[in-house]
Amino acid sequence: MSAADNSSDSFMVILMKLFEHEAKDIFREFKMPTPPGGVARTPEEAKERAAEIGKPVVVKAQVLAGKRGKAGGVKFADTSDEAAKVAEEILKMRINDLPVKAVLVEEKLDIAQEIYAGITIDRNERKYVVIGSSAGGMSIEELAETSPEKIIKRHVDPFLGFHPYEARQMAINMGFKGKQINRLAGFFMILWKIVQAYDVELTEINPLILTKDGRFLAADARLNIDDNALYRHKSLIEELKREPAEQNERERLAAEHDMAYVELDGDIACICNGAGLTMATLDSVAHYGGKASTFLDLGGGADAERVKKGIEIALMYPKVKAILVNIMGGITRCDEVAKGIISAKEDGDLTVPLVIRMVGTNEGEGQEILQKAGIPFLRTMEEAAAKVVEIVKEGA
Amino acid sequence: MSAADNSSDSFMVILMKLFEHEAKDIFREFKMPTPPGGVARTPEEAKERAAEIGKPVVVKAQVLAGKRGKAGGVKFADTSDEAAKVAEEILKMRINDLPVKAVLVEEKLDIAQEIYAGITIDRNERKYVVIGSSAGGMSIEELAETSPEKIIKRHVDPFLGFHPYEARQMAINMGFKGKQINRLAGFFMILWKIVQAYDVELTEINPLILTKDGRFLAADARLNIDDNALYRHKSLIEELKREPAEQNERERLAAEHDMAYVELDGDIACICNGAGLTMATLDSVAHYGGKASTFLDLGGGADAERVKKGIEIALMYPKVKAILVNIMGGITRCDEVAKGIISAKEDGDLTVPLVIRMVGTNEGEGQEILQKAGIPFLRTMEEAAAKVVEIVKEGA
Amino acid sequence: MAVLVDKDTRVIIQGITGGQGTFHSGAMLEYGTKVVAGVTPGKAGQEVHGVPVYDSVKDAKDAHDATASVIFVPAPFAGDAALEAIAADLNPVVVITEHVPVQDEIRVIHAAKKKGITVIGPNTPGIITPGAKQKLGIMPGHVFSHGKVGLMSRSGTLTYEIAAGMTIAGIGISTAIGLGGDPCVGLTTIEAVKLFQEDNETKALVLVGEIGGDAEERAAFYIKDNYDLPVVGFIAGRTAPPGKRMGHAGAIISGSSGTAAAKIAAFEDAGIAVAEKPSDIARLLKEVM
Amino acid sequence: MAVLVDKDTRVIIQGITGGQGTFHSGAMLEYGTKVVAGVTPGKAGQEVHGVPVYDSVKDAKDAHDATASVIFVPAPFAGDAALEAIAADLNPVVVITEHVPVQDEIRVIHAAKKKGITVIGPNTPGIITPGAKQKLGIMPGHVFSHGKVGLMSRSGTLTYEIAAGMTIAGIGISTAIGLGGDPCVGLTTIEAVKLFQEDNETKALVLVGEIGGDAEERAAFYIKDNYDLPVVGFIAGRTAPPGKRMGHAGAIISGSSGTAAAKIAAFEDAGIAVAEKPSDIARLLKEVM
Repeated sequence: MSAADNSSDSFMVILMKLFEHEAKDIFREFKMPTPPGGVARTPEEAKERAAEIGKPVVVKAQVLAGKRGKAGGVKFADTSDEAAKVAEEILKMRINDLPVKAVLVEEKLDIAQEIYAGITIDRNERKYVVIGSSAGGMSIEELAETSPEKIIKRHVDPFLGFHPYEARQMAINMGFKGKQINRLAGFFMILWKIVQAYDVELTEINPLILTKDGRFLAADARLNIDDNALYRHKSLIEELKREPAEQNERERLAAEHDMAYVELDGDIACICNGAGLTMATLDSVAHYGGKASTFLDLGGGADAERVKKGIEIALMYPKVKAILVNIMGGITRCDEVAKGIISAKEDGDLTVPLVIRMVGTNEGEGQEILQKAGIPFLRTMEEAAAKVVEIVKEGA
Repeated sequence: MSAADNSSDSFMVILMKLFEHEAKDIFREFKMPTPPGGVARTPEEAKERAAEIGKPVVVKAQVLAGKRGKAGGVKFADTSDEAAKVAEEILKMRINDLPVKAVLVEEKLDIAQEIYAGITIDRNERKYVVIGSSAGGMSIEELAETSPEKIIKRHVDPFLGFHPYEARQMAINMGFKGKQINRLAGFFMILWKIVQAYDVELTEINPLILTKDGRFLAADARLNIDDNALYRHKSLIEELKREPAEQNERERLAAEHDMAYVELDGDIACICNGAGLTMATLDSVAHYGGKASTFLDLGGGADAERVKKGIEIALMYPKVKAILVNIMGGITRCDEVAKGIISAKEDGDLTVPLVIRMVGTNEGEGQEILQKAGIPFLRTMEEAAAKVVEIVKEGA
Repeated sequence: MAVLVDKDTRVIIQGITGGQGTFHSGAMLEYGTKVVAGVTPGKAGQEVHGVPVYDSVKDAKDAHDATASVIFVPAPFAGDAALEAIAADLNPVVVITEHVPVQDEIRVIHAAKKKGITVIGPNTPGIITPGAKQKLGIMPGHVFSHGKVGLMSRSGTLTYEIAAGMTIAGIGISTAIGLGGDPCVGLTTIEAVKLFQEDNETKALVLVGEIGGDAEERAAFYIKDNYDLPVVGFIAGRTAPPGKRMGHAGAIISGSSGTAAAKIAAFEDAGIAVAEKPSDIARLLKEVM
Repeated sequence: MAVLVDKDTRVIIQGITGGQGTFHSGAMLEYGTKVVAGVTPGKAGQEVHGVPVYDSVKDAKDAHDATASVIFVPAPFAGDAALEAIAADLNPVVVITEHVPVQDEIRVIHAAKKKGITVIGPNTPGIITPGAKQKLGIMPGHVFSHGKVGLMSRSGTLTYEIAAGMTIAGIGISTAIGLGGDPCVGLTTIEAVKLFQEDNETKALVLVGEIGGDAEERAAFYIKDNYDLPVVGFIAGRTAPPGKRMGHAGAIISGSSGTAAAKIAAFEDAGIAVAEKPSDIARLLKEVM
């Protein structure tokens, strides 16, 4: 639904999460201390990186998934040969179903304390919130469960911004003393500058390491940019040379056509207009004992061609055994939807059963088109959901 | 007076006004349209610039003074030979007692309208104020006198900032229509971005030209940066490679020692502590029929060496026929002042008569030191001012 | 009576000369909305469906005594347009535009709060008061009938679905508000509940939520202690997996927060009748009213 | 009674461990000022002249129930320090520091205004109430004697000069305020006049101005219609040339504005007795009181 924003559409394909090493490059631009190190895409490169560092290193999978440590994506190495060996192991892994295409080789730190520092958006307050904890290392959600009293939060005044004195007070409240106060506050201030400069939705340093010799270093880095603001950061995007590597062909196509598309474990593709309606359709399918394979929101005002394209994309997913089209016509016109369906059918693309429910704008015209083509349709989404589940069960 | 700010002291030597061509470089960085052109420091270079442009040009003295047009510092040329000729004339000029070291050669515009656009600080509101007028070309002060109704002002909310809709409303109120509204608003928005990025105290485009073929171009550019914020803009300062060319040796020395120093037409150097006191001392000298040559504010807490240095600097100015030292001791200690005076005297530097008035902190000790050295002093600033005027008149 | 929009609301359309603005200003006029002026900078003097266009909100408001605004301008300029409407004291300001950067949303929302102005959206279908024949948004007006139920929702077509079901069942709506599908929106669920609470005409509420955030839980907590009239709730996304954005930017389960289960539990704890399917809503309303 | 500072004022010194902070906190204590705590981030636990040092204003205020702050921190950090004092609701906040960037000043001043807090300065000698033996600043306390004249000035030593002259003439001061030598300052001349107007103890004013801006003209205009007690004025810089900064950033005649002549004319028009020389002030006060 809603107004066309063509200038940002072309960027919507990218869900803008930065890899650790990319985020750290930005952190360093803003003069944040990070451990010495570099990226490697092969075991040989990892060896070189380790040799450059000349000390025991840590080799970390560069993958956009949490808990990579638990998945075995973080290993230590005392020598450069060993670094090559563990890099080889890690580069063969898939973590959270994502391939590991690179590792970050960094100096292994002598850890005195693990700290959490981050900034995100509080949806209820509609403000940025700066978060710190002296008990870093675990996720902020785990922290919230295990040691809520150790989480220090400060909302950012939308007009005044976030100031050094507030960062210092956070460091004080986190239990730091003396010169540590200003040093730690510096990390929060840099995060805040980055948040403003890059339209950041979420950034975290976890852990932020205090070493035994008293240095603070960002040992990990997370940085998610607001997709809607990517048009302001074209040079960053170009610089990152991000291939949409984490997307499969279907996801890429859907994004290219500005359709919201999510793949699931079931076998029924739900093609609807509107995010809420699509979710409710998925739920209805489940209610009748089915399982959805596909969340596909055509958006508002889809024409025949768009409907056809949606069906095409849904059919590319091998798990799909049936399609449920559920349209509540507002801006979307039912006659256009009907034409799209017929066009898909005529092209011979339609290899699985199709259940249609279609009401709202131009509902009469649309139904007439379908009737003429001998395609059945239903009046309520519950009937349609029940029907599509029944068809799939019969087919099994 | 007041706290030491060592980090900015080293920059205080520069009164940070940018030349037109420097300001335009910044304008262009922010994508503001300016006429094609370039700087020339010799007639030959001016010829090259004109040849590159390949059209009739305007050759403009690059000098930090207003009214350069009236002073003959702006000339037109139809050919590159002619450009060389007028550049040679202009490069020989002094405008407002400043040498012209460079000219800006730019395409001569086909002017439909001259517009004023600027941003400065409203001292009373303690806010930035954006100013526009459809009657540009003359100074904003002249405008305020001749056509106050044509001046459109908008104060900037210190927390919300200045927004495109406000810039558009200014353009509308200035009488522009259609596509001109967004185009002109763009200039205000760029000025505002520059103000924020560079701690600008005053920036003006006057005139901003609307050409007969409907383009808006910044034909002139003024950009003064807040001296106190220069520490934030070290890279800009380095880039500009600004020699403190507009300062003489005395001004340079005073700035180096963080003394406020202003040269005037008279013959009595007033060396005091505090800006207000120094001004009042100048006024008192005038009250008794004398004329000051020098405003020299030692600042707060001057020690003997600083006092001596102040006297040295004052004496370098050939117009000086007598010195009046007027100290109201607060943080400044009179004994230190006395020691500085004696030290200056002993070095044999003191080639003109000296009148001293000195009260406040450690006044007894200071007076004792002077008495022992046989140096007379007075108790009130009026006595001292009258005395120094009398001495100069006697000497004449 | 109704909420935020009534028969006296006089509407400006910002971005009226664009494709969406032109189409929907026509639809609004057709429905009965008092669209008094449009704004597109640089296009003063034009007309769209007979509605005069101005260069600025101020100019439009001065000429037509407008009270509210609906914004269709593209996302990069929507924040500025909303600030312009807020500066001109229009209220409510309905931001239809999708994909507005969240930093812009934050600025707009708090600028409005400072002045006591309600921002609806962004990424909203808008607000409709069927009894006044006024819709400020893109919803199909004919599926909403006049009545005594307040409807609020984070989604568009699902709202039409529910409203149509209510209409068929003979249950009308006082005002329906699309709260918007973004994580940060102006009018929040709890604030919408409070508005309906102050409206004499509204005798029951339908609260349509979805996964993501905890706006529904907070509203439920408020309703439990403060709202005595019947409430029916529905949550979309009960079968959505964690970590995936289900169409709306705001519809995402992060870690353990934002789940449908938590929201439904909060509803039940607050005595809200929870519908399993959209079609249950009309039935439940009849039961509780 | 007095203005802004009285016997109950409890002072924090921000930047107390720096050279200026240490020196002047000593001088303030010696004069009688209730300096209850100092702040230097990272130096909590230290003492300066027996005054305990804290890491933050909040910590210091919580421990000592402080009411006001004097700031000596270097210019690049002074804005932040002032915002910290404002956030902790200290009032007044006296910013001694010179060379504070004007963008920082603007932010501080308006952040204070929002909360109804008075910022004095930056680039000020501070404020002194001799009757309470409290000075928040760097002025030599002994030249100020207690009495009924309110003194406000944009300069430091010139104020001491005038105060000393008044003391010798047997005329005392209720409160003396250094407004600061920068173009943008917190407490303006006109606001200072209004404060003195509300003070029962103040029976006359001395208004010491200088070239630059039109704060004096505005104050005179206010005094003409609203202030009935005697006022003596003085303007420094009558012989200053246009376009040159006379020491203070704010002391500059730009074009035709900011001249001493205009200020003196405004004073005379408002019935303010204008002193030709600083030493005339005491005499004029005796005449008009």
